[in-house]
Order: sequence, then C-alpha cells, then structure tokens
Amino acid sequence: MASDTLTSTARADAEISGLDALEIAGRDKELSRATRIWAATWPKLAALAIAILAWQIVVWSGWKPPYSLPGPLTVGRELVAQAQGPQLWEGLLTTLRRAAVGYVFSVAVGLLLGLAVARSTVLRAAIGSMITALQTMPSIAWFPLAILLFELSEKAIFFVVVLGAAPSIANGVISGVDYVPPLLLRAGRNLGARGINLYRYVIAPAALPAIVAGLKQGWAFSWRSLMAGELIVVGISQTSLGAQLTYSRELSDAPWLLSTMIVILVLGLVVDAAFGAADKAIRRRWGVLDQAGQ
Amino acid sequence: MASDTLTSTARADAEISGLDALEIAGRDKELSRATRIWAATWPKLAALAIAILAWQIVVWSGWKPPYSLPGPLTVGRELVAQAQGPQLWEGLLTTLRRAAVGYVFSVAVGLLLGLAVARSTVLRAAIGSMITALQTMPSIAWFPLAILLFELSEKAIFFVVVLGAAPSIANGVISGVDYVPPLLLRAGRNLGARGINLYRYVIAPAALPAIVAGLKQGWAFSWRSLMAGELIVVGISQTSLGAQLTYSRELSDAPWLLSTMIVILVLGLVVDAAFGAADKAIRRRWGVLDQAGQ
Amino acid sequence: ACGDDSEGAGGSSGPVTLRLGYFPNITHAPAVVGVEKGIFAEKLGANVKLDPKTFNAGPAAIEAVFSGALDATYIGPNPTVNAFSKSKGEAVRVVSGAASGGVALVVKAGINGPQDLKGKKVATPQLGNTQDVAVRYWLKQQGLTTTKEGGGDVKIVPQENAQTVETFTSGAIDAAWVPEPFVSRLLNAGGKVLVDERDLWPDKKFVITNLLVSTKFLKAHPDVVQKLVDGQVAANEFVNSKPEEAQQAISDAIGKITGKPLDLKLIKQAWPTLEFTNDPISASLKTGLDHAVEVKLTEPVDLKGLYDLTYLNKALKAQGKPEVVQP
Amino acid sequence: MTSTTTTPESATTAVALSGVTKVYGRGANAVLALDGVSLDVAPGEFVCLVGASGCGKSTLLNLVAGLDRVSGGQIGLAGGASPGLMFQEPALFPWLTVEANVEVPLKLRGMPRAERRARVAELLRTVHLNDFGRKRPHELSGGMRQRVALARTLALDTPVLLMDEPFGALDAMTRDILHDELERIWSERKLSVLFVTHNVREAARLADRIILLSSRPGRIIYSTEVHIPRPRRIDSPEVAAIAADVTERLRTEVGRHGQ
Amino acid sequence: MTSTTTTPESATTAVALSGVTKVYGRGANAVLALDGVSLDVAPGEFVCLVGASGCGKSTLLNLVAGLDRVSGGQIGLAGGASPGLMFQEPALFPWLTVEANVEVPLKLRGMPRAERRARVAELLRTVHLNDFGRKRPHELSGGMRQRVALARTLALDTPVLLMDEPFGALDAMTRDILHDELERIWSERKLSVLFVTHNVREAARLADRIILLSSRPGRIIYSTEVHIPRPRRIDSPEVAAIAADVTERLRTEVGRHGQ
Ligand SMILES: Nc1ncnc2c1ncn2[C@@H]1O[C@H](COP(=O)(O)OP(=O)(O)OP(=O)(O)O)[C@@H](O)[C@H]1O
Ligand SMILES: Nc1ncnc2c1ncn2[C@@H]1O[C@H](COP(=O)(O)OP(=O)(O)OP(=O)(O)O)[C@@H](O)[C@H]1O
Ligand SMILES: [Mg+2]
Ligand SMILES: [Mg+2]
Repeated sequence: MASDTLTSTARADAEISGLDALEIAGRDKELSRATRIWAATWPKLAALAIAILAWQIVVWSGWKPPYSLPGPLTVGRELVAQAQGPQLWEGLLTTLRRAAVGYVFSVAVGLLLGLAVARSTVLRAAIGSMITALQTMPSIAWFPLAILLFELSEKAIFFVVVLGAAPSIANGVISGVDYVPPLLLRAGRNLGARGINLYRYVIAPAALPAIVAGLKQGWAFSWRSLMAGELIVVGISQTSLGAQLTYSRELSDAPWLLSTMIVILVLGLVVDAAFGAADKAIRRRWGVLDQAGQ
Repeated sequence: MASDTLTSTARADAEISGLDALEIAGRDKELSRATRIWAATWPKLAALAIAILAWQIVVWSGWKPPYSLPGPLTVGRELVAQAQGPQLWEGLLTTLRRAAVGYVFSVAVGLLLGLAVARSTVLRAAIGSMITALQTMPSIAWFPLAILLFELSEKAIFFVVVLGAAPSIANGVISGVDYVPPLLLRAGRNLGARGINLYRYVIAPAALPAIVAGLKQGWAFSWRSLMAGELIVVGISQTSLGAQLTYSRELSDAPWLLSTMIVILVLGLVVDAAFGAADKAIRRRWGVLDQAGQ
Repeated sequence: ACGDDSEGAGGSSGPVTLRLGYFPNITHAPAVVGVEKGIFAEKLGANVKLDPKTFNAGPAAIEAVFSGALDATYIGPNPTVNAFSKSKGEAVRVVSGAASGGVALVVKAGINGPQDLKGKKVATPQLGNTQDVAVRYWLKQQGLTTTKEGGGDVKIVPQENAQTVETFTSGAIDAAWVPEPFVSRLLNAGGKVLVDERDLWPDKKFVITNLLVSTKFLKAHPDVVQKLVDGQVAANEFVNSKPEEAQQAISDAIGKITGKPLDLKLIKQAWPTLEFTNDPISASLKTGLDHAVEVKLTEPVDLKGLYDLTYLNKALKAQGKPEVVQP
Repeated sequence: MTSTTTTPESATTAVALSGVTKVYGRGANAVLALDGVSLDVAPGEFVCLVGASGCGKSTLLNLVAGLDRVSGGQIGLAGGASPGLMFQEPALFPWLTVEANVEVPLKLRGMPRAERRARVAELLRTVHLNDFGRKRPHELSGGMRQRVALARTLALDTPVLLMDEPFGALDAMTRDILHDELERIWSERKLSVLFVTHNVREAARLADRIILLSSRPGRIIYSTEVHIPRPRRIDSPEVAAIAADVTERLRTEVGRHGQ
Repeated sequence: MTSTTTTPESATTAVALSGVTKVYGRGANAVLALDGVSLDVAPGEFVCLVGASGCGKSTLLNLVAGLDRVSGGQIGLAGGASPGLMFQEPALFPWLTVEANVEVPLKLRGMPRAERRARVAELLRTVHLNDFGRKRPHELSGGMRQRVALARTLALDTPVLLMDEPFGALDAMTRDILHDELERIWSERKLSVLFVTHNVREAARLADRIILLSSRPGRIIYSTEVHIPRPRRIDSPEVAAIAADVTERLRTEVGRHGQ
C-alpha cells in the first residue's frame, strides 16, 4: 500500500503541469520579485533568440537571394539607420496619433452600438447580424464612401478605421452582455439597479472580460484598417507607417519592409502588454487568476 | 397607499423594457411560431427598407453625381445582371471554397495555438503577447513571405488567411480558458479529469462562449485577409470575389463595386446567422438565454 | 475652400483652391517637380492656392475626382479611360500630356524571343489595363494565344507591380510587361529587356501619364486650369532642361512621403526610357483601346470629348512651341 | 397570463398573494411549480415558509420580488417599494470587495459617502464580518459569503424582506446570534418578513406564523400561528413543541409523495 | 512549503494529516486558515467536522482532496486513489443535463455505456431525482442541485469520501432519508468519510467520531467518539445528548472568540 501511495503522489506531481500548475500558482507568491520578472522574461528572450537564429540559418542556407530574403543583420542595420533618421519617428507619430484618435472613436461607437443592440430586442433583430457582416467588409471597399463623405481628409481615414473596428468591439459587448449570469442580474435588479444603473453596477462589470477581449480584437482591426486607410491620401510631406509599409513593398526594399514589420510587431507587443495588464487585473479581482485559494 | 402601489406597478411595467424584457422572455414561449418568426423578421425588413430609402433620397437630392454614387435601382439592376452571368457565381464559388479551406486551417491552427499558450506558462510568456502583435500585422505585409514560401499557388493565399485569422481565434481560446470558473476546474479535477480530459470535459465547454466569440472574430479576419490575399493570384485560372472587389474599384465602376459589396454583406449575414444559431444554442443550454426561470 | 462653390463660367473672383493629385513616382516627374520646385505655385499666382495630394494608385484619385474632393490629377491612361467612360463622358477632361514611354517586357535569362515565351508566365499590372492589353496584342501578333483566365500559349498573370518584383525574383513568373520604375528594378533583379514598348509605336511615343481635370472645375475656373497647364508646360521644361535637379527632386519627394528617398541610381537608370512631353498622344490611347477591343478585354468606348487641349495649345503658343492636334 | 402586481386588499396587508400559479417550461416539459397559492402577510408580520426540497419556495419569493412573472393569479404589495430579497445563493458581485458589495444598494439610493461608510461598517458588524470588508467574495468561506449577502439585503432598508434560507450555511452559534440580530432589526424597523427555511426550529424561533408548502404542485397545506412570547430561545421547550408539530405535518406531506 | 502527500503511518489509516498548516495570501493580508491540524481517519471510519463559520473546514477538505497545497505539514492517503469531494456549492456543469453531470465521473473511469446508464439511473433514484435526469442545473431548485452534486460524488466510487455540508440546503425529511442512504452506502462500501456539517445533530446521527475545529486559526480543540449503536435516529435522546455536549463545547469556543 505504501508503494501504491508513492506512485499516486508521483503521478499527481507529474500532472501538476500546464494549467494545473497555473492553478496552484499560489506558491509563486513566495518567489522573489526578481525571480518572477526573470520567469516572465526568459521565455521571451529565448523565443526571440530562436526566431532570429532560425532566420539566420535560412539566410545562410542560401535558399533565396539576399535581396529577396535579407538576414537579420542587414535588417538590424536598416532598422538602426531608420531609427537615426527623423522619417521613421515622424511616420510613427502620425500613425500613432491617428491610431489613438481612430481607436477612441471606434471604442465609443462600438460600445454604444453594442449596448444598444444588446439592450433592444428590436435593434438586435434589425441590425444585430449586420454587425458581423460589416466586420467582414474589407477596408478598401469603404474607401470610395470615405472619400465621398469626407473628401481627402484624415476624417476619411478615421471613417475607415471606425468601420473596421467598431463592429468587433460591439460584438465583444454583445457577447459579454449575453453571458451575464442571470443570478447577478436579478440580484442587481433587486438591489434597486434599473436602466442605466443596472448597466453601470452589474452588466458592465460582469461583461468586462468579454468587453476587454472585444477591445483587443477591435484594436487589431483598427490598426489593420489604419494601415490600409493611410493610403487613401498620403500627405504631401507627411509620412506614416502605413505609407512606409506599402512603399517599402512597392520599392521591393526587403530590409525596409522587414524593419517596418518589426516596428509594427513591437507596437503590437506594447499594446498587448497594456491589454494583458488590464486582463490580469480583472482576473485577479474576480479570483480566477490566483486560483490557489478558492 | 392604493395609488402608491399602482404607481409602482406602472413604473415596474415601464421598466420592463430592453434587457429586462429579454430577461422575462419566458412569456414569448406562449406565442405562436409564426408570430415569433415575424417578430424576428420585420425589424430586418424595416431596417433594409429604411436603408434603401435613405440611400435613394440622398441620390435624388443630387448631392453627388450618379457615377460617383449610383442609386439603389442602378445597383439592383447591376446585381441582377451579375447574377445572370456566370462570372459572379464562379468567383463566389472560388472564394467560398478558399474561405472554407482557409478558415478550417485557421481554426485548427488557432485552437491548437490557443490551447498550447493557455496551457503552458512558458509558452504564454514566450509567445503569448506575440499573438496580438501578429493580429495587428496587415495582410499585405505577409505577401512577400507568402510568395517566397508558396510562389503563386493558392497556398500563398491560405498562408495569408491563416496568419490573419488564427491569432484572433487563439486569443478567443486563451481568454475563454483564462476565465473558466475555478470551482468548475476543481470539480472536474476531483471527478478524475486530468490533462486532455480536463480540457474535454471542463475547460472546453466552459470556455465555449468565448471560443465561439473568437471564432466569429476569426471569421471576419480570415475573410478580410482572403479578400486581400486573393490579389496575390488573380486570374491564374479563375476569378474571385476579392479580385472583383478590386477590379470594380480600379475600373471606377461604382455600381459593380456596390453590388459586390452587397454580395459580401449577404454572405456575412449568412455566416452571422450560423454563428448566431450556435451562440443561441449555447446560451439556452447554459440557462442564460431563457432567463425567465431560475 | 472648394473650387466648385463659386459659380460663373467667366473668370474666378476671390481666392480659389486647386486640389491637385499625383503619385510620388518617376512617371509623374513633371508633377513632382512642379510641386517641389514651386513651379505650379508660381504660375497659379497669389489668387490660387495649390493643395497637392499624393496617391498610391489610380482608383483613389478617380474616386476623389468623382466625389469632388479633387480638381485635377496626373494619372495613367487606364484610369483616364475608366473615368471618362464610367461617367458617360461627364466627369473629366484631359488637358495636357505629361510623359511617354517607360514600359518594357522584361524577361528572365534564357528567353530570347517571343517563341521562348510559350508556356511561360508573364505578369502585367492589372487585367485589362494598358500594359495588359499591350502584351496580349503583341503576343497575338507573334501568333501566340492568351486568355483572360490565364490560359493559352502564354499565361498572363495580372498582379500588383510591387508583387511582380517578388514573384520575378522567386521564379514564380518568367517575364513581366511593366512600367518604370519596375522595369529598372526587374533589370536589377537579373532580368533583361525583350521588348521596349516604344518600339511598337509610331514616333516611339505612347502616353503613360496625362493631366486630368474635373469637368466641373474646368467650367467654373477655366483661368485656373489655364494657369495649371502653363505650370505643366513649365514643369516639363524644367524636367527636360535640368534632369539632374529633377531627378534629385523626385528622390527627395519620395523620401518625404514614404520615409526613404528613392535610390538616385534607379531614377537615373529609368530616366532615358521616358520622354516628358506635353502631348497627351491621344492617338496611342485610342489605338490602345482598339487593341483592347480586339483582344476582347473591353467593349468599344467613345472617347469623343475626352480631350480639351485649347489651354495646352494656348500655353504652347505663348512659348512659341509647336501646338498639338486636338483629336 | 393574468395581471401580476395589484393593490393589496387593505392597508393591513403588506404582501397579498391570491391564487398565484407558476408554470415553468412548456408542453410536455412544463413544471407546475406553484398552484393557486393565496397568502397575506400583515405589516410587521414574520412569516416562515417551510416545505420539501423543490416545492416552490424560492419560486414564490422570486415572484413576490417581481423578478419573475406569475402564470396566473395576483400579487399585491403595499407601499410601492419593491421588497428586498436575499437569494438562496449568496449572489455577490465577484468584482467588488465585501464592503463595496454591501455599499451597492446604498449607492443606488443615493446615500452620501460618509453616511454610506458608517452604514456599511455597522452592517458588517451586525453580521460579524468587520475584519473582512476589504476581502473579495472568493476569499471568503461559504458561511461568510452568506453573511455578506445578508448584510447587503439589510442595507436595502425595504419594509418587506424576503429571505431564502439566509442561515443555511451557518453554524448553530453564529445562527443563534444572527437570529437575535434579525429579530431586533425586524422589531425596530417593523418589517414584514417572508422567510424560507428548512430548519423547523428556526421557523418556530422566529415566526409569527409558519406556512407549510406541499410539493409539485406547491400548495399551502398548513398554516399555524406561533404565540410564544418573545424573546424566544431556539432550545426552549415551546419552540421544540411547535417544531415537532410542524415536522410531523411535513413528514406526512413528504411521505405522501413517496420520498 | 513542506511536502504534501505522503504514506500514512500504517495500513489502518485511510487519511492521515499531521501538522497541516494553511496560509492564504501574503504579508499583512495573510490569513492563517489552519494551524497544525493532525488527524487520522481509519478505513471505514465516519468522521464529522464541526466548527464555526470560516474556521477552515472547507480548506481542510480541499487540502485532503489535493486541490490546494498545504503551507506546512503532511497529508497522507492510503490506497492511491484520490478522494471524492462534494463541494460546499453544487459546482455542477451548467452545460450538461443532470444525467450527464452524474455520468461524467463514470465516463472518465471508462465505464461502458449501458452500465453507465444503469448506474446513473440508480444514483438519481438514490437522491430522489429520477424524474429530473433530463433537466439542466438552472432548472432545478437549490436542494435539487445539491442532491445532483451528491449523486455525482457518489458516482466517483472512491474509498474516501469528503463531504462539505452535503445536506445544507435540504429540508429535514429529505435529509433524514439521505442520511439513511448515505449510511447504507458507507457501510456497504466500507467508505472512510470526512463530513463537514453545521448541524450538530446530523453529526451525532452519522459520525463515529466528531471533531471540533476552532476559528482563525483552525485547530482541533475537541474530539469525541460516538458510540451509539446503528441504526440511529436523529431525534433519539442519545443523539440529542451527544449533540448537546458538542453544542456546549462549540458555544464556549465561539464565545471565546467574541462572536
Ligand atoms: N481563496 C482564499 N483566499 C484567502 N482567504 C481564504 C480563501 N479561502 C478561504 N479563505 C479564508 O480561510 C478561512 C477558512 O475558510 P473556509 O472556507 O475553510 O471556512 P469554512 O470552515 O469552510 O467556513 P464555512 O462553514 O463558512 O463554509 C476563512 O477565514 C476565509 O476567509
Ligand atoms: N428556471 C426553471 N426552469 C424550470 N423549472 C424550474 C426553474 N426554476 C425552478 N424550477 C422548478 O420549480 C420547482 C420549484 O423550484 P424552487 O427553486 O422554487 O424550489 P424550492 O422550494 O426553493 O426548493 P429548495 O428548497 O430545494 O431550494 C422545482 O421542481 C424546480 O425544478
Ligand atoms: Mg430554493
Ligand atoms: Mg466551508
């Protein structure tokens, strides 16, 4: 019987991996801050190293000519050169400003649309399914309409961005509202929350995880729409990341294209970190992150 | 006191609107099938009618010349003409086939990626944030790589589609897994579900709503990527919806562009209906749809 | 600040804004130079404000013209025809030419004649566009068949020019009939010129860029259009007389817009294949259309009324240059 | 599908149910949860509902609270204010701390901040959780959660209180203490209480009147007034006697259903 | 952070806890939920755990079930199989019907389909829910859900059973019936049971041994063997006597904490 038990113990330990490990993450708490930062960092560094190494090996293998597939070193040098000039930064600034404005608009429209559709049965029946349909419409299809409505201004770009991102955010809201536990809804109503208060005190916080997921997807949509939309009109003396991406491709400048992609990826990582932090905060509050105690 | 009560009753009834009405949807059950279908249909028809009317009024107002903004009638005639020729149907078929294949690939990759990242702490730290970053990368940035890897085959299109859609699906999975109620996880583990079984019996069903939401967003991404990606290999042997969308624009053929957009919207509506049905089935099972009882 | 809100066919009173579109591209050299060197601004005078807009491709420019967001634009022959025919001859007029030439069939090493193209893939920028028609017509003359769907003796693969370089280097295509600067770029990627399109045309001239104005603007502000055409003539004068400076200006302009100056070497390489002429070479446009009809890519289009060269001829006359024939 | 909320017959009735029927589901799956329940709760009366598991007690409270529609019959409420309901499950908001949970009804009533704080502290003291205000629901034990829910319901300050097994997860001692607290609040505020419990002694300890519900369909089968003078003790012989009587009736009823 | 599961001292111990300590949280917020709890459950023994709300009973069961890590001390289990735990909340899977919920552990054990069906039907009969197999959890009353959870835990067929207030939401009659059922299963299968309850009579009715836990930190403060011969009746004087004794001790303990 003794050996039996030992076996079971060993098995149990082996099984405590993956999600199970996550679940008993409580013990991580005792680890020092430095250890935790290192634990979060080394896999990223390792992944980066592996990716670069693999890339370099493919380049060394001579599979494709260097002007078609430049090595990490070439791209790195290009990136450094770009970073030293003003153009990259100006373009980045323009694009980030547009991204911020466009995203804020999209969030406002998406949240309102989502709430309206989730709240009203008639609206849901009328335009609910339109939301997903709109989401599938490629940005370029909106360009003529954008120009028609806003001529060649930045507003046209925002229009395309909002049409790209708002449906996705609205869908997040709708899905979140749909899955609010009925018990909490009833509790809220019994506590005197009606109308807007029910949203403020119960539905919005309960739907928050799904809303954040929708906001994240919405960011991706808005960013992609922006990259396309920035080509509607390229400022005469104003560069943008979207323009750089397209022109680097049109000029078949592989190192430039790749370095622009790296810039986009880095931005994506930064934004993801923000969303990740928000999500983690929610999960901690809800008690689903630190699943050690229940 | 009597009047007091009556007031309160009236208020309560007035408040039973919107979401509250949804919540006591139980009484809808007594309505006949026909009534329910009509209730679901008339708002759609009304919305359609309003949209077309508004469009027609704008056209009548002469705000923009008809070659810039054609009226519903012109577009309708164009659509009928298109529908009578083989080109639209061939293109539709090609695109739908590609969409199906691309989406199936994306779903497979997205689910696996999502599960892997959600399950493994190391993987999550390493590439978790890369997923959102990848999502924000516009499709055109992948074209060179796609061509490098797959030349001018349909595989190149699928590559772009998968890179566009899989991250979004993976994000849905991750967010779903992250929010599985700890109590259910513990229950599952105590009932003997370990490893893959824990996923099969607890995590997957518990995360299903978020996964479906992710699949829906993923569809939008994959469709948009497809519309762009279809330009990689235009007319090698067949036309496609993506090509038609671009050509109609390049030919400045507004009626054609609008009728192509309508086709895309209709497809979007059909797909949304499928997702809507799935979502409704889940909500009914979970007891969050029919919130009358409990 | 739109040009179209002041009525009256005579002259313009008060300040007018001219919204002018062009591509930051070597085939649009007169436009780039005209804007960069202030030639347009000078000719337009104090009363007209120039609002230049750059585009990446034709459709957006035409959409802008159609919707009244743009008054004039430099553009290729294909969008020109589309804009004219889709608006039933209403929306636009060509008031001047800008550039000719700069198109060639670049092939891989080992292809030495038309017959070697059998079974090969040839890229063109877009199904039914000028180059696409040209290659199909040329192949037909060589006795080779093509189909719209990419079948026949030679497989025509329409794709974006940007992609053509990728596919050419990766070996996915064997040849491409493209405009500059892609010709030069393909040459640098190991290709060679099999056909210079200039050799297929009388006087080695065919239109690659012309200047389009919206009919509405033309009616409202003929004086401004005259000044614009004056500017175009002056810009071409500059481009042809000071090529070095023009080349540098193009490189810089592209750098400002895209974030990276265009390689001067590439511009210099492409330069001789282009001719910057004020003649819109209307005959080449018409012939191109006839060819398109012949290879069954379009229905016949009536181009009557597309050209309004009175302003150009006035400008040329003032400079003592030979006038062009109004078609 | 008759009307729902109407005026109770007279001012001497706080809650009036007449012929209330509730059917869940449709067709073959329909469950008749309540069948013609008529019941008046006088202002200031403490009524305990007892019945077998699944007999429709929670359903009844939900109907009175206006969270569900009756399938037939009428429910009348005096005074306009909707009653406060303490659910069978704690139903706490997981995203709020204990304090914030209790604060919600006060905020919704628009009580000023300082007053709110004092009230929350007082309520948490009432349920003996003053040290746990900053915790989140998932950090509490089952009984603690139930007490937070109690505090939150008391914060509602409604004249009618509906309580669905409020002390089910509590040990006997804590329960005794809370019985005293509840009785104090009830008499101070002159509340009308409809109280569901499985503990017959608890019912005898608290109630002015005990009502017995039968199972599927839920019908009132017995009603008895408890005339033991207050303060009462749960282990007093009078309480035990009443409890024994009710238990006996309950046993017959449950036995009749073959359970 | 010492090791968790080890071999119990001898084959005569089904569950062995020695010096088990559990701390939740860190730093100033740390809660010492259990402090040096040592306890042996013999094979076939029925042990009841009693204690005030929040004293650490659920924590203890979670630790024994291996769902949490101890902060100190050791837990040993005989026989390898992990124990079955009935949670304080029903913890049913909302996406499954009642039948399917009960079926999960059987499926996970790889029981063939036909056998599974028969077993599920039998278990639902045991908890008197044979008519409700096709319903979903949200269509059940609180007590019904608890009974489904009981059936699901029984389906596990583990030699050690941990039960956290399994009958808390049930009326006295149903509870009595389930006491009998549980006792029957326990003696037939020779189970070792660790049973948390607030109902001291219930403990006296079922237990071989009653253990009393103190509050914050949770420590064993009293342990008594119940020698009343079985079958017992919950309203028998012997049970009442034991219950009175334990209640008295509990009162002292809770009183000591000023509740
Ligand atoms: N996840 C957690 N995080 C922090 N503290 C916790 C957690 N779970 C429980 N606790 C604390 O541990 C103590 C014991 O909780 P436990 O749930 O074991 O009590 P219990 O004896 O089961 O009480 P009850 O009878 O009310 O269910 C409580 O003070 C509680 O606040
Ligand atoms: N949402 C629902 N849909 C269908 N049936 C329901 C629903 N809610 C309750 N029921 C049924 O109504 C009956 C009464 O349920 P209710 O919850 O009122 O019982 P209860 O008296 O509160 O029982 P318990 O003491 O176990 O909590 C039960 O048979 C139950 O199955
Ligand atoms: Mg109930
Ligand atoms: Mg507990």
